[in-house]
Amino acid sequence: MEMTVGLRPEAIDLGLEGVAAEEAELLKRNVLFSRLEELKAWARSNSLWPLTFGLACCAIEMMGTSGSHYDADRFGVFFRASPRQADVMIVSGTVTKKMAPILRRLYDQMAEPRWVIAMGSCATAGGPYVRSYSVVKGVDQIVPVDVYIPGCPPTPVALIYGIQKLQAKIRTEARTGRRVKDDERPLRAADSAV
Amino acid sequence: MPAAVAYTNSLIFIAVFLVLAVALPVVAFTMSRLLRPHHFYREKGETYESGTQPLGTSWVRFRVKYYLFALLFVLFDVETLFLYPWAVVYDRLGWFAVAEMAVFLFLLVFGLVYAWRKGVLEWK
Amino acid sequence: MRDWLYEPLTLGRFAGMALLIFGLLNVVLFLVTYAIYIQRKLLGWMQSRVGPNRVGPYGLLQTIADVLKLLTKESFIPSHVDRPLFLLAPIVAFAPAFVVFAVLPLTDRIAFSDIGVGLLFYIGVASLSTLGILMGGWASNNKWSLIGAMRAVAMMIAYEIPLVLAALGVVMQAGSLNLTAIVASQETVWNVVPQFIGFLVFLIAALAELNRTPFDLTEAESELIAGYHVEYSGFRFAFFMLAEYVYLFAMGALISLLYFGGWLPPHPALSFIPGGVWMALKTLLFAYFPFWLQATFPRVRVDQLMTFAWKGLMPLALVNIVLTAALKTAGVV
Amino acid sequence: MVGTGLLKGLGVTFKEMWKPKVTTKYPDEPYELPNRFRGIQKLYVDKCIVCYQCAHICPTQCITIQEKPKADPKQKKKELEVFDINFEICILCDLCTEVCPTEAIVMTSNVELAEYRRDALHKDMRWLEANNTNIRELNLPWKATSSSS
Amino acid sequence: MTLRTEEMILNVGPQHPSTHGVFRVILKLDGETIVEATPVIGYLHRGTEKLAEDLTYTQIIPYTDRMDYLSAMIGNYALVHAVETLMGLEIPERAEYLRVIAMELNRIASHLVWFGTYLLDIGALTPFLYAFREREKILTLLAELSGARMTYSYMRIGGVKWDVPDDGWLGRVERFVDDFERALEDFHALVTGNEIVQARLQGVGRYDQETAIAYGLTGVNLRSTGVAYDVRKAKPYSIYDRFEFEVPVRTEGDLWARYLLRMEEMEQSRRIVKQAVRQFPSGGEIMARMPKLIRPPAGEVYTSVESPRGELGVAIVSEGKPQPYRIHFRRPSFVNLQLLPKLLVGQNIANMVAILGSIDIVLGEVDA
Repeated sequence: MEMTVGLRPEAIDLGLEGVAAEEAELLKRNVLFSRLEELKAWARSNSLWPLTFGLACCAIEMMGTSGSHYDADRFGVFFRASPRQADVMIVSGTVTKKMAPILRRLYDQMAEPRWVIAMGSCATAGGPYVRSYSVVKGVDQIVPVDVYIPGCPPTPVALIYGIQKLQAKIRTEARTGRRVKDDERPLRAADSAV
Repeated sequence: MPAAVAYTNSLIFIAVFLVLAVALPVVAFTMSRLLRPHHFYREKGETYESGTQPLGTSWVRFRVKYYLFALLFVLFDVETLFLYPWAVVYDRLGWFAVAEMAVFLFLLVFGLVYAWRKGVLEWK
Repeated sequence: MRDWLYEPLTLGRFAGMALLIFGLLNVVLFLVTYAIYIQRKLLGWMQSRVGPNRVGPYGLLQTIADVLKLLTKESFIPSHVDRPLFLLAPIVAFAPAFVVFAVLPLTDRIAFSDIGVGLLFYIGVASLSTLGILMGGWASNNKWSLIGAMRAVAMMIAYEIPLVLAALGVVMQAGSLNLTAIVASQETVWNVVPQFIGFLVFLIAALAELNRTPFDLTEAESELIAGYHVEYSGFRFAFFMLAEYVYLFAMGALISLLYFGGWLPPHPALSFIPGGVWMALKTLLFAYFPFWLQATFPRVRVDQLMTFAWKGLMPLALVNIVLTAALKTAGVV
Repeated sequence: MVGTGLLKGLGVTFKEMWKPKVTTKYPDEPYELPNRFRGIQKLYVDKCIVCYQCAHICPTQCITIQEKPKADPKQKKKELEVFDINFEICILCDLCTEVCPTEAIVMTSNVELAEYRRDALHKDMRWLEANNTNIRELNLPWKATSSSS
Repeated sequence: MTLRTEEMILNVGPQHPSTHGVFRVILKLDGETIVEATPVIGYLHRGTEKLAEDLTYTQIIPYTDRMDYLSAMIGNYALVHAVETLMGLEIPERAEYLRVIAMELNRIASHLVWFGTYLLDIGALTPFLYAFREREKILTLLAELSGARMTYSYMRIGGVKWDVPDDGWLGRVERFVDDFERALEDFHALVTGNEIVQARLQGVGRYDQETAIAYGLTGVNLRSTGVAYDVRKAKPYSIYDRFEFEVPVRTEGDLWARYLLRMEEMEQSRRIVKQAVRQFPSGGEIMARMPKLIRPPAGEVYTSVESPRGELGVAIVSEGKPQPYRIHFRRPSFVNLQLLPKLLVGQNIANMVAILGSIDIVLGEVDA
């Protein structure tokens, strides 16, 4: 017997129950502004161009996601090889200590707005190599991560779900004007400068 | 003189095309500047080279391997341009022009064959 | 419209024409937006997938979202670039792409100019875009861009001459460089029949001029990351793409004017359909044809490209001229 | 003749254009995964005898188990106090469900687990117990035939 | 007259669409011609061998999945085969058939990824999608069997984890294998016959037999020079001696030979799977009688299997404990990669991409 996994896009849980009352008030006063922001968010969330950047096993599933069967192109996901033209970095695989500075540089070189998806347990926390001497235990030590997708490797279905969750996040942030996730780890000083 | 009028008018309209073609990017960039985020810092401006730090500059005396092709190109392009007026009035000219152009074409072909035999058309 | 060209210009007519040209610009932008959508759909279908289908009905708003995204995307200038050239390059690459539309008559009624050397104007102005690419590639101070730009120039010098020589056959046929006159000369038979060799040479050279597969070496993704526009982000990058797609339509229009009788119907019996429709159909056909090639072919290598152009297409184009001359002199066509 | 290969290739892509597409309708319709698929574990707290085998076999040591202090010293059965799976580093190798003698831990084929926070990937006992959809039917077919050891 | 030109140093990778992962080559370029190439590896070094010293043999199986992640089944088998050899185990026939079917399906899947990405490297988009479409069918079959799409952890020391799914799985395998023949025909029509592909591949990246042997190349990289060495034939393991299949060999030693060989290998794997399905035993165990804790006797063992990339060897030093004292993998990608700097000199960037693709490396395996 086949088992099925269901997903209704509206079922994506943002962990954002109820914006505080005064914030809602503030929002009302900035309707025009927020409408523009919502339009931007609509465009951005529907045109997420990931950086062609595969690290390990997960990269093959990431390629599979753009294959015929899953067709990431349906969502406007369209791989770009240059970080200057990419919107989202899908960290697909194990980040070693040798790779970490390169990953950071690539992230730095991306034009804003930019997002990061940590795909798979290696990128999330080191995964099977969590006790290895050469592996970074979680890519959030290097770049701010927006969505974590567990799995080893996550199936294309899980990645599509993750991408949808990122889209939901972008739209919600634009609508409510506040960050969906409080980033506990401070970014590098360079990020907050200018 | 309708022909002269048409010519002047055409040039004016081509100028309109040019103005619009330049104005579009200028307007678009200005609009984009108002809408897009600005957040520049030193690391962002680093030259991209597959994720690593660039080794050396790219403004070197780059070896343009096809400079001989380029020289040939200039030659042939000019010669081809000479063919155009001939082609336009081809019908109205007699055998003399045909023969004359045959000589010209022969020179062109001869040049190509010469370059070919000389090995200039090899990508080295 | 076309009549306005032959009478002294008044302010009203100038304003009307300027508005029309502005309209044409919008039409072209719209066509490009949907060309990208159709390209993605066609590629999808040929690759047994569905292509964009979630943004708007049937994914129709996909490219709109892309354009808006690029508009609101940061477009910064990297630190080590040559700033003036870097900023100027997208404009230089785009402007000629639109200016060439000035000499393309769209129907027997609609034309924006009527100059004797229309064809030469097109070929001359179109090759200016390579300058924009070279500027962008060199100014970026990036090795990938530099190689991409150098390849662009290599391609231009390889394919310009076959292109020009192939078009020469058409000029001989028509006895004019004026595109309207060239179309008029095809009343009885389209040029593609007597000029078949020339058409093939022209088509291949045009693909190379447009940087389409199998000649997409300048931005060969698997070799040069993104080629000459590696360092461009946001809307500046968008303008390079825009230029490329505008050329696609310009070249499509040119091919239909030169070889397929422009606005002439395939058979006089079909002349109840307006010429504009025929012209649009032919142009779209040739604008979308490269996408089919893109779905099928790999990329040639730069040395193969040069060899093919100089040793394959050049002699073929010369043969075409001699053949045309001989046939014309013999009075066959 | 030169060019026939090219034309043949064009034919292949052209024919493909008219064939039915293989693309899934996934976000609009549920995606079907095989019964054996390894998504995320489900825990039956009552069945667990706190033998620690799953925690020991786990290559990444992502399972944390603690037993309840016994209120009544005569009580034989051990009970779970804590059963956490650190799903950040779980590699879904399926070894834990394989060694479980009572099948207290089994796999489900739920894969839609993306989160905005890393912490949310720490799945505790309650979560794992509540995760009761798409549970694998058979856990170990060969256990019945060759469980001689 | 000579023009004075400068050499340019260009980093290809770690982020580059055609390095197939995090591989980096530092090229010294004169124009577009490569004067010198220095590969840099280690961007994916995860310390698998060191980690394995702390793990029991069963626990190492998931790590073999992640080394050569394109052919995890064969990685699984390489490990369990080594341990079984060390322990002198007899494996039930049914389990061996399941292993062979799984491995050969996985070999096809692995070659399909190579095929798709290779054509992507030389600029063709569509073969990639067709290849992944076919691969998806294999992954579904393997997921039905083992529960995972890529990292199967399917094999166990002494047998396999799962028996055949009882909903007609073998029939689906057979149907796939028959359909795949048509898919291969399509690939040949689309790619093999294409004159541009031929022009790109023929005569490029050539090396001779002596070089190949001297550099210790295995797999297709060796067979393209005329050496018919395939571990499945040379030192038959599992039940490969029961199947009829050929070891395709060519003598040109160029990219074209390697391309054709890989295409032919898919066909041969297809044949093996078909035979294995036909011969599949109707009953029997899938696990040998095993102690609860696997403690191979003290000693050393080296066994090798034919992975899609070449000879994948496993060397184990055991002290009679549940964990190995030392385990080493002879990773074919790593060995095959050694020839790269030599092959690249004098080529241009387009050829570099094609040559690197034809060696067919998996970075997880190169760096381990």
